[in-house]
Amino acid sequence: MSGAQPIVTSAADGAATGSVVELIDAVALIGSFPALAGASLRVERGEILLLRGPNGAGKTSLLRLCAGLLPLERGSASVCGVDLATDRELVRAHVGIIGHTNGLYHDLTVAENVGFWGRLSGATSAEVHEAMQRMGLDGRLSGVRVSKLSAGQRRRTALAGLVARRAELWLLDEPHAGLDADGRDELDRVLRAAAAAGATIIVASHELERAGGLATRQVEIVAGQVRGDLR
Amino acid sequence: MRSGTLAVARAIARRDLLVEWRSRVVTNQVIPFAVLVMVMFAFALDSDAVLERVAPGLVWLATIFSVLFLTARSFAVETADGALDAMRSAGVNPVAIFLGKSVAVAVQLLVLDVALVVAAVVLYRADVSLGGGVLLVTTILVATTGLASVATLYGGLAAGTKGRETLLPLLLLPVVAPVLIGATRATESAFGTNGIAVSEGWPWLGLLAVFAVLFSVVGAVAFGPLVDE
Amino acid sequence: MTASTATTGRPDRVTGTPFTRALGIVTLVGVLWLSWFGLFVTPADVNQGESVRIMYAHVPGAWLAYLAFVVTGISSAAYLWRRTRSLTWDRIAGASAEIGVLFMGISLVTGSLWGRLTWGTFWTWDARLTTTAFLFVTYVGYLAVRNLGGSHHQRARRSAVLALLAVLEIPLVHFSVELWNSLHQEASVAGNTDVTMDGLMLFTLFLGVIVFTLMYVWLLLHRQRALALQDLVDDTGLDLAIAARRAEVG
Amino acid sequence: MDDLGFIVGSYAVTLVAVGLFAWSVVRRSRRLAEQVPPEDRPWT
Repeated sequence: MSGAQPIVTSAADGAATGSVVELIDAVALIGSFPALAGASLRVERGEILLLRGPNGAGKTSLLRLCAGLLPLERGSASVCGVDLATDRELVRAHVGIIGHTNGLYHDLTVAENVGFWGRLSGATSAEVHEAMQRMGLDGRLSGVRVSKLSAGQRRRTALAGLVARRAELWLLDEPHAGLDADGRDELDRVLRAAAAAGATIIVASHELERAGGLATRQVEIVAGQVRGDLR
Repeated sequence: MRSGTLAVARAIARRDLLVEWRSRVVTNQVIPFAVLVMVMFAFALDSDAVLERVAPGLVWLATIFSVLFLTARSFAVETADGALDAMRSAGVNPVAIFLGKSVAVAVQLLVLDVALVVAAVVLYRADVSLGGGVLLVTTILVATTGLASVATLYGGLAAGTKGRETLLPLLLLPVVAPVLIGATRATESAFGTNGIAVSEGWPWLGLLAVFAVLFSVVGAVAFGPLVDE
Repeated sequence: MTASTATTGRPDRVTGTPFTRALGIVTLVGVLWLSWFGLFVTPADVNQGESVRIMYAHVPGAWLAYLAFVVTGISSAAYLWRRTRSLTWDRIAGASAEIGVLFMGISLVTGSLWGRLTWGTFWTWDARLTTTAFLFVTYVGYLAVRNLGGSHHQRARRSAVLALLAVLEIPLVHFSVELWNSLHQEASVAGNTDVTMDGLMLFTLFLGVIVFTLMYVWLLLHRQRALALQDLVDDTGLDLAIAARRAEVG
Repeated sequence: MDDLGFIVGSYAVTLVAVGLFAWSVVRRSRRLAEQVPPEDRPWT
């Protein structure tokens, strides 16, 4: 599935090793506040990385930076082989982010939403169907409007959109929030399957007992810096 | 791997219209609002002769007020659950977003204009001949294209900001003055208001066409930098 | 914080330079000279009577407003062009637009006072007047967008694009208003006041343009400095904020 | 005479408006200048 993605290698940094994310001393601003104050992080393909840390530590900003939504103010950052300092827009094709919002159209059905996101990336209807199947959204749920769904079902719909878009790097902000126990188990299953299929996943969460079991590695983020990773 | 700009634009326009078809906000709220404005004009002006004379202007005034609501609605759908952010983070070409949303706004405006012209005929005794009808349809098509383009452009800029309800009219109303002028004059000839001949209306279409082409092209280029952070 | 000290020359808060100070003095002298000539020395006009005196303040003001918007357009283009990209251009554009709105607001007021005396009405739907009013609103909108926030370059890019859109919009609005106006010949009183000015009147008008240009340059320099200081204060704030954040980790 | 008020008024409006603007700009930049060391000020 990810074989179609060319891995752009740059001789200057460690991209040749296959790192999906490489941040060195990255600084990013929210307004004039340095939400990231020199964060360094390396993530390899297929990892499920858990970002831990208190509220306001910079978890969300790190995800938004990797998604190309937040400009890199200082330092260097490369995601999926794209240099964020110069080509921030290019990274977006490789990355899917689900933050506090799901990016759904509430008046449309599950199938229409997933289909729309699939169509944007040129996915066939078979691929869209497969994505919905993997999220357990085929059958009765597919024809229900998003406004009538539970929080967990919405989250799954958004995830199906990521699958349909064939995102390489998934950036998930508190994905377990608002899900019941069954929903959480299901989400974990889905994420493990996606990672097994070649996607790289970064999960920001402070529900450690839940997300900790899922993750292949954990790092802590404190005061806009990553602790316990490289350098 | 990524779809072409036009295909994406078509997907966006289709999705916008589907949202409207499902929610009926424009059908059930904006169009009644526009017609209500026409009725209120009748109360305020209180004279058949005056109404007949100013009917074309009122049609386009009501259209321009409604464009504000239509555009606000079009972007409220995108920002309600972060879909605009999601589209940007999905690397969707801003040109495609602009074209798709403009087309959807234009289609809804067309429906609105038909309702307003019917209202003018019924309420203000406007009269349309066959030749006038051709002129009227052309005017509506061209003026609507221009209006939808500028409205989408500035609507996108205002979408994420605080105070968007007041920012959009402030930015949009001065720009659409040429459309108000051109479309009103053309419609006057189509209605034969004050004995103006149909042939006198066609030159105004040149102005409307220049406006439409200019803002469609420039809007497609400027939308990205205006909306993106 | 101690605002009570009104001493202007304290070295730590000086924002003038010898050049702007000299320019300011020249401008002040020019304003006095212009007022004296405009109000007392020049004769009354044959057609307009005494009201022609308003013209010495109105015409240069309106002219400067247009010049200010031209400067905004040019510096916006300079910002957008990659090779000359600099926040200085953005600040010049913003400062100039602000001054332009000020001058345009003033000349709308003085113009309507003059119109009341000469035409007997504060406002007519003359093409130039109408375009000016639209222009005024357009740049008020531009200033509103400048204040939306975001990073410096975000602000700069957004407002530069908007300024270029305004440059595009103005001829279109003007052309359409003119077409519209040509239908209503009876309304255009403006074209008929064929003023034959004598030498002194012409000189005073010319003086007005020079004085207003000096005023504009002075205001532009100072406003631009204020904006630069604001951006600098934001940036130093950032350095401190990063250091403070890093220090949180023991 | 009516005219006199209008004529003097238009000069007064112009000068007062420009004066107020200039004053507010200078006051604002003085306050900002206190926070910026002299060598960093862009025009020096």
